[in-house]
Amino acid sequence: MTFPPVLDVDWSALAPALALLVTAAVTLFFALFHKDSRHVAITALIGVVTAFLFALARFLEPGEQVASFGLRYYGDTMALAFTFIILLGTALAILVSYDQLKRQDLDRPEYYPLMLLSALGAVIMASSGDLITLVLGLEIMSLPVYVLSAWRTRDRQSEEAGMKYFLLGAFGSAMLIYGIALLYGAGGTFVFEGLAQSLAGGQLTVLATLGGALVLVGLGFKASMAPFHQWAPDVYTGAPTPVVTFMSVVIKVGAFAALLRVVAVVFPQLSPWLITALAVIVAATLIIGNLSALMQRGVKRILAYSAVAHAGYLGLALLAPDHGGIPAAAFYLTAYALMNAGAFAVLSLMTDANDRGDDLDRFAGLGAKRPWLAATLTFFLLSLGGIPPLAGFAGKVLVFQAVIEAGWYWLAVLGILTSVVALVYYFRIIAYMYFRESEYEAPSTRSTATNVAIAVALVGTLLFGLFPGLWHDLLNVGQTFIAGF
Amino acid sequence: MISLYVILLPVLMALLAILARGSAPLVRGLAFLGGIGTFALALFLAGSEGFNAAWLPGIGVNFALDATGAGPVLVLVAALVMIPTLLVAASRVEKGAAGFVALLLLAQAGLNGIFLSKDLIVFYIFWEATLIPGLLLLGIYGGDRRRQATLKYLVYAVAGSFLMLISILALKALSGAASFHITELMIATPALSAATQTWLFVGMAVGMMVKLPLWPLHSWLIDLNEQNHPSGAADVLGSLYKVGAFGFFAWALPLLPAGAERVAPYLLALAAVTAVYGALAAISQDHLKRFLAYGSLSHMGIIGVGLFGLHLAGLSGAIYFLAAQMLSTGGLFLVAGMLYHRRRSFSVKDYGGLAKSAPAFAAVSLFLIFAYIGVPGLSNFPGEFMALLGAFQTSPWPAAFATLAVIAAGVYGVNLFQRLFQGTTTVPTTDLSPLELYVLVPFVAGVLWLGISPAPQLRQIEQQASLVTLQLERVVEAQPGVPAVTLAELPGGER
Amino acid sequence: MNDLVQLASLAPLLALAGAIINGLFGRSLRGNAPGVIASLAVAAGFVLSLIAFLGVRAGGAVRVRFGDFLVAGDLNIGLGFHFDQLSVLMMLIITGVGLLIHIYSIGYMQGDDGFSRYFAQLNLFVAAMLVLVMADSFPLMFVGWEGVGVCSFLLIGFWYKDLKNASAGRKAFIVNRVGDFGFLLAMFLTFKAFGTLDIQAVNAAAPSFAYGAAILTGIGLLYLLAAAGKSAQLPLHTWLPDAMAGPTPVSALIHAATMVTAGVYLIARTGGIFANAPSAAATVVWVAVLTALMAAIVAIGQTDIKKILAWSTISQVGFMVAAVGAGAYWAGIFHVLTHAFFKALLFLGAGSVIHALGGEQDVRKMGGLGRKMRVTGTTSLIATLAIAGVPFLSGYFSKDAILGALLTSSPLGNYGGQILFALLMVTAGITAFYMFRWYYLVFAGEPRSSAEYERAHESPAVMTVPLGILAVGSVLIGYVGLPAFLAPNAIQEWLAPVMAHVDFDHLNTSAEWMLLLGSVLVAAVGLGLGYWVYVIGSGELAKRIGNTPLANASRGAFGIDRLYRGLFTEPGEGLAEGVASLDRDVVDRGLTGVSGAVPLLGRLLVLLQSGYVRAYAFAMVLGVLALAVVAALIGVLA
Amino acid sequence: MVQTEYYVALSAILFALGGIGVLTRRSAIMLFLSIELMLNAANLAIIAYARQWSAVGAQHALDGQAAAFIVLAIAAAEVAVGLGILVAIFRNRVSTDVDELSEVRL
Repeated sequence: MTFPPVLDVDWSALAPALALLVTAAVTLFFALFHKDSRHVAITALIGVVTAFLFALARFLEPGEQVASFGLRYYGDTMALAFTFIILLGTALAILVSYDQLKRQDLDRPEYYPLMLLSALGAVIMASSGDLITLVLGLEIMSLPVYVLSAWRTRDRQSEEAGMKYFLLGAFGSAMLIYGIALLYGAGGTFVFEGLAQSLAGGQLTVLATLGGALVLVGLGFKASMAPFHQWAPDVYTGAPTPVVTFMSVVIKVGAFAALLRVVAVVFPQLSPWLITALAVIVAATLIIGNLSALMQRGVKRILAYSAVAHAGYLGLALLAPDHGGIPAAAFYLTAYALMNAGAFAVLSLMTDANDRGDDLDRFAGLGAKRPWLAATLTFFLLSLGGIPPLAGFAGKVLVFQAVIEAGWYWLAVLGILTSVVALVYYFRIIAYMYFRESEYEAPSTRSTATNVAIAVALVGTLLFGLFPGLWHDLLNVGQTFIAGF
Repeated sequence: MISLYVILLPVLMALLAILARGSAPLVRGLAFLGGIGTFALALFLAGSEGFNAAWLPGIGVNFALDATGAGPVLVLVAALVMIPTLLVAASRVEKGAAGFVALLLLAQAGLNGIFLSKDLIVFYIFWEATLIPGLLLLGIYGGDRRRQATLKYLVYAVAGSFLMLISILALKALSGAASFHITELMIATPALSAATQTWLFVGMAVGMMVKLPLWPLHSWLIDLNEQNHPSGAADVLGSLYKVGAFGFFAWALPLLPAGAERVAPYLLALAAVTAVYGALAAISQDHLKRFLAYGSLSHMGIIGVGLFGLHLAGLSGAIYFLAAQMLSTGGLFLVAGMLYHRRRSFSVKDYGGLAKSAPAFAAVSLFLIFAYIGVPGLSNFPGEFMALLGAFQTSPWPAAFATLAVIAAGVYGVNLFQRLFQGTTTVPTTDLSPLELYVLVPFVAGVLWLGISPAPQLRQIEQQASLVTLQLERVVEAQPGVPAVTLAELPGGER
Repeated sequence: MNDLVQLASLAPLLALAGAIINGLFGRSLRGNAPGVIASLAVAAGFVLSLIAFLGVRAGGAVRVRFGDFLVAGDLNIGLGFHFDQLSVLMMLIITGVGLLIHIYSIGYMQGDDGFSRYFAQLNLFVAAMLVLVMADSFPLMFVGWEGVGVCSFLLIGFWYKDLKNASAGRKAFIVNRVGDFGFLLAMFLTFKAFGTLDIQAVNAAAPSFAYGAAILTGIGLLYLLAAAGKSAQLPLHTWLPDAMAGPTPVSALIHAATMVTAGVYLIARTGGIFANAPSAAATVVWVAVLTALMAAIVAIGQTDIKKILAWSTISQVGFMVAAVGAGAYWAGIFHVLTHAFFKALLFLGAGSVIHALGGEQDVRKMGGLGRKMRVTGTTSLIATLAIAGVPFLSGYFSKDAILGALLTSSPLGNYGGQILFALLMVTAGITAFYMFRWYYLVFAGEPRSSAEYERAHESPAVMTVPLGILAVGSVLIGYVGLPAFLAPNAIQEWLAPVMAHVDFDHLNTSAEWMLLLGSVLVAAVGLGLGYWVYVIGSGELAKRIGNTPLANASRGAFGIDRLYRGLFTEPGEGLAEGVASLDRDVVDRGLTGVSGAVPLLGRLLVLLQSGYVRAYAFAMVLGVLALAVVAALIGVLA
Repeated sequence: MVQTEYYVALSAILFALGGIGVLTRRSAIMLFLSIELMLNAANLAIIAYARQWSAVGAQHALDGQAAAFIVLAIAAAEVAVGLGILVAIFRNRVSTDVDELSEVRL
């Protein structure tokens, strides 16, 4: 087979990533000489917006070329869609951090640069067209987050979170890389397209299948799918809330973007059994995530497990790539980014200077004390629970529609049953806020920036809930969704 | 377009009520305005042209509303009931009346959506969204055991409706219908194999049984009514939100005729049991609201009998009964609230001989009770009669069994009246206050209206009911792949 | 003329209007105004009925249809009235007797604080009763049917402060509901069989079925259940004696003259069905005759002035039902007519006595009142003789017609017609006996309680005038139904066109005479026996036979009430309790328990989250190994 | 010349050893080194395959060899970050026993 020359650079495709990279560098220097982290935050925000604009420009006029570096870096609708979501999540996270850093005395200059770098990694993952690019993106995304998780120095939980995350993450990426090695052995290239072509028809070796499985594990780890999810609850609990806001969204998007590509392009050429394996993993994720959340008393931890559970729902879309699963996943991730970031933003206003106090009892009577805060949180929780007419519901419908179209009925039924459980624990929080008298005095934290974040998330949740068509139509406009399909 | 406004107006009013939560009179005004306005719109609803807009075209979902068939009737009666209910909420709820009113209005908007939507997903959206206001009303304004009641309500309702969602999605996926619009589905789904239809029907039935409700999935209803706010306003909403029957009538039965024919006998049996079971349980209740809950459970059983008899008269009757029971049940819940307002107790034991000191109160209550137990000439009779008659035509024995509920109804009806109003006077109590009078008048008027001239509404309902029977007839000579009905035959066929 | 007949459709509306006026503004009306308004409403109804009567006589049956009631596909039930010979006759009885009783009530209810409420409910009853007889379809008839039930519930429990009265009303309502259950099922089955619920259409279509078709029999038996409920026939008769808890005029109007005859009317109306379902018809007769006999026996043992009359009513209604069952519809209606007069008269007389004695109802404390209450006494005597079947009074002719019908009805022949005839003959005799007892103990003989006697006084004119009118009626009304072989039988001819045809064996004239004499004889025996026991034996005899088993049974009404309490009431309450607790403790708990298992599973899963990095790593490795093993297996298999 | 299978087998063994190390060692440092071992195992495999694929075309071989360097870089980066965190923790609790990192659980 023949590839286009390796050095065909499509700058408009690279622009968003480059924008992030440059901003990261700039903010780093800027932060070194500038004490007030807020100005850094604003520069970072500007960078994100620039990246967004580049992506938008590309989105509106897709170039004749879908990828650069010989199909190694995509600039197609899918990549751009996920880029949007990543940037959205990053922006929200920055807004949430804006005041929190100072309040919880976390503002050290490298914070925002690291965040931007991690976002850059996610963008690269979403755009990656070959396994090496993918690994690069994954590492660029992960390493800064390891550091950010341990950002609250001399806080045992935060350190523990960082260490756990780092060790397990490294372990996971080791497996991923070994899987890549095996796939390379079977296909002779790292490019998805190339692999697909060379594996097609050829005799399938056990090693190839195993390679696919290991890649699945490595990415499944990042997407926090069972049984590779266990880091998530601990890290979410230990890491500072603004950081969790960031990674609960961005990392998931990056991981799933990559998973979608791999599953959609490479897996069909590997043993069909891999798909079954994936289905089992998804089922396990749904059950474990939802049922474990049922028992938690810390809201942050409930949301952590719910993040695991949502990985399961996204996994459903993963199983139906050619039944509208990919736009479904993209939409679901958009909704998830909005409502999850929103929920964590509210949470960041609830916690004290040491980031403690997310216990359910603290939320008792919030409905009376801080009506607007409680109301918004209620919105986000209901959306997470998939109650219409909020974005979460539209996402759920799309995902389940896809998985049913693909014929995974038992998985659909399982998913819906578990989401009953999910609604129970989301509603538990609401019940505490409205159906109980408060025992503690309500937190007094106010933050304009966080409010802006909450407002954005709320508007988005409502908008995409009431008019999901707006966004979903853009996702599956006539043009082929994944290049090469 | 009215079909759209009738949904938007209550929402708007609800938001205004929240914003105006500072001033009680303003809230009261908004509540009244919302109630009257919606009712006024509902008056012109029937036959007005529908509304249709793409919502999620990617998977073929259109925001389609349509004012043909049974929907407008239910919307109208519900709107009539809501006016006094909103008044009670605005004036009898001490703490957070604004929120109460807002939630009621939101729920009403949701109900109207349920009754008018012609797209299965949109229907589901309203079906599900309406749950939340009810939950919050119960949880925020309810009694001591409200949390358990809320959890139970949530689990029952959600477990049911989520399974329904799967069925709904599979419906389109399997039948390959172009969209979720009723007309598209109606053409595609009857071609499905009987086995598939049965499974899908069961899936939908679970969700709808919970909200019908049918024995043994009814426990949530009892606790809900017992724990709801003593004013009874929230319970009225509860009696409006028994939309399971409508779900069967408008969606499950016409879309899955073959499945319906297979499953209906079992549901019919359950419904008959529910009818008698509820009536019997009602007899020995001491708690006023539990009593009413069981009584209306029995009504729901009869409605179920009418539906699953799969006979035109029965179907029409069932839906008519569904509309009528809103009045008698709702009215009685408010009466219970007024009694509580006087004595701070729902225990029948604490009352007796009230007729002496409160004759008007006694008269109105007696009137509503007679309506409640289906005395002919009043609202519940036409529906009850036709439901049972229809079911009897296709399956006499279950229908006859369900008719036994009529006797039991006589027992609990007069029992209740006697224990409350007759006998030696316990403590003299005040007669109806002007407010209470204004509140009850609409109910009395409505009971007479639905009792004496049911024909016009029945014709509207029949227009949709005939669709069900048409589909069912087609099942007999249906060859797979051949559409059961053609677009031309469908009401509001244009999309 | 038709238009004039149609005008009669206003009759129920007028009564309804009266009810509404009294109901809403009654308490603000002064003095007798409520009574006057109510009476005027009924009077107007009577005039309209008269017009309708004349109209029908001139132009035959007339139908009015105002609009649709219940519509769904082939089910099409209209709101409409049907004026024919039968319905207008009933209208006349209802409004005529009703009017007199309304007037009487003005005096009787004088000073009761529920005065306006009373008249509102009485008017409402008249409206409902009119709807019942005028309806052209079964459902509309059912509207009236339940309507009168409701009114009777209200009026029996009129003095609701005493829970005993209220409970009597409740009993009546519930027992009637059992009958209504039959009515409903009858309608369902009728629709299944005929595809319509229009009474005329059903009657017309009935003959098209095979003679004695099972479905017709079924429908007939269900309608019998309905009739038994309203007309207090076995086994649903128990409510009527208790119904005497209501004001006496109510007992006269509802529980003697009109409502209790609704069952008779129903069977007559559906004659088409019964005429073609002989076994059903025979069942009707058997039920009726046994009821008549049983009630007559019980009447002997009663000591309450009204209870005696109540049981007598049950017995007399038994006569009517027997007649319509035997197919002699005219005879049944004829007895309805005569009975309306003399039984209303008896009740009003009793009422007058109770009124005079300030509420005393025990006949053992009365006696000799005839001397102090001339009008009441005389009129009551006339009524007594009439019901006893003394020749040339109204009761004589109607009862004779019924006995004859039982003897000669050819379909009944195969079902023991002779026996039925004999039983009813005996019943007639007993009737004469207990009525003599009633009259003697109340009005004749020596006063047994001087105190009561002193208090006694004649009632005001507003009460006595109606008595007089009714008395005249009780004497004369019988002459509309003279035995056919002697004189033209007006009522039979009048009703002939609307009545289903049933064959009767023709008796030769001598047999007819025998029959006439026979009934005279029976009446004479009954009265004579009474004279012997109470006048000659001066009660001693009564005391001696007083404690025979039969007498005890009579006093205890054969213990049927107690039987039902043990058989239905208590088990029913137990069942209700059972269901309630079942729901509370089993159904609810069970489902909650099932859902309780889920959190348990959650607890177990959470335990996996041990917090140890290496444990997590181990979990990952396990996952990988699982995948690897399966991958290897796949490879090997491939 | 040595067949690719042997290299791959060796790499697999190394990979497994690394995995076992991760599961058995309690010291964060050792645990971390085990992971490094796994990464290098992967690298070995890549290089081996690269040699094998060079038979088909330089393009393919280049891919692999480039990848090997990238993986090395990744490993290095991980070391940097990992040790950073490790030192931070060590400053607080004078131990690198990963089993002490188990406060957050359940």
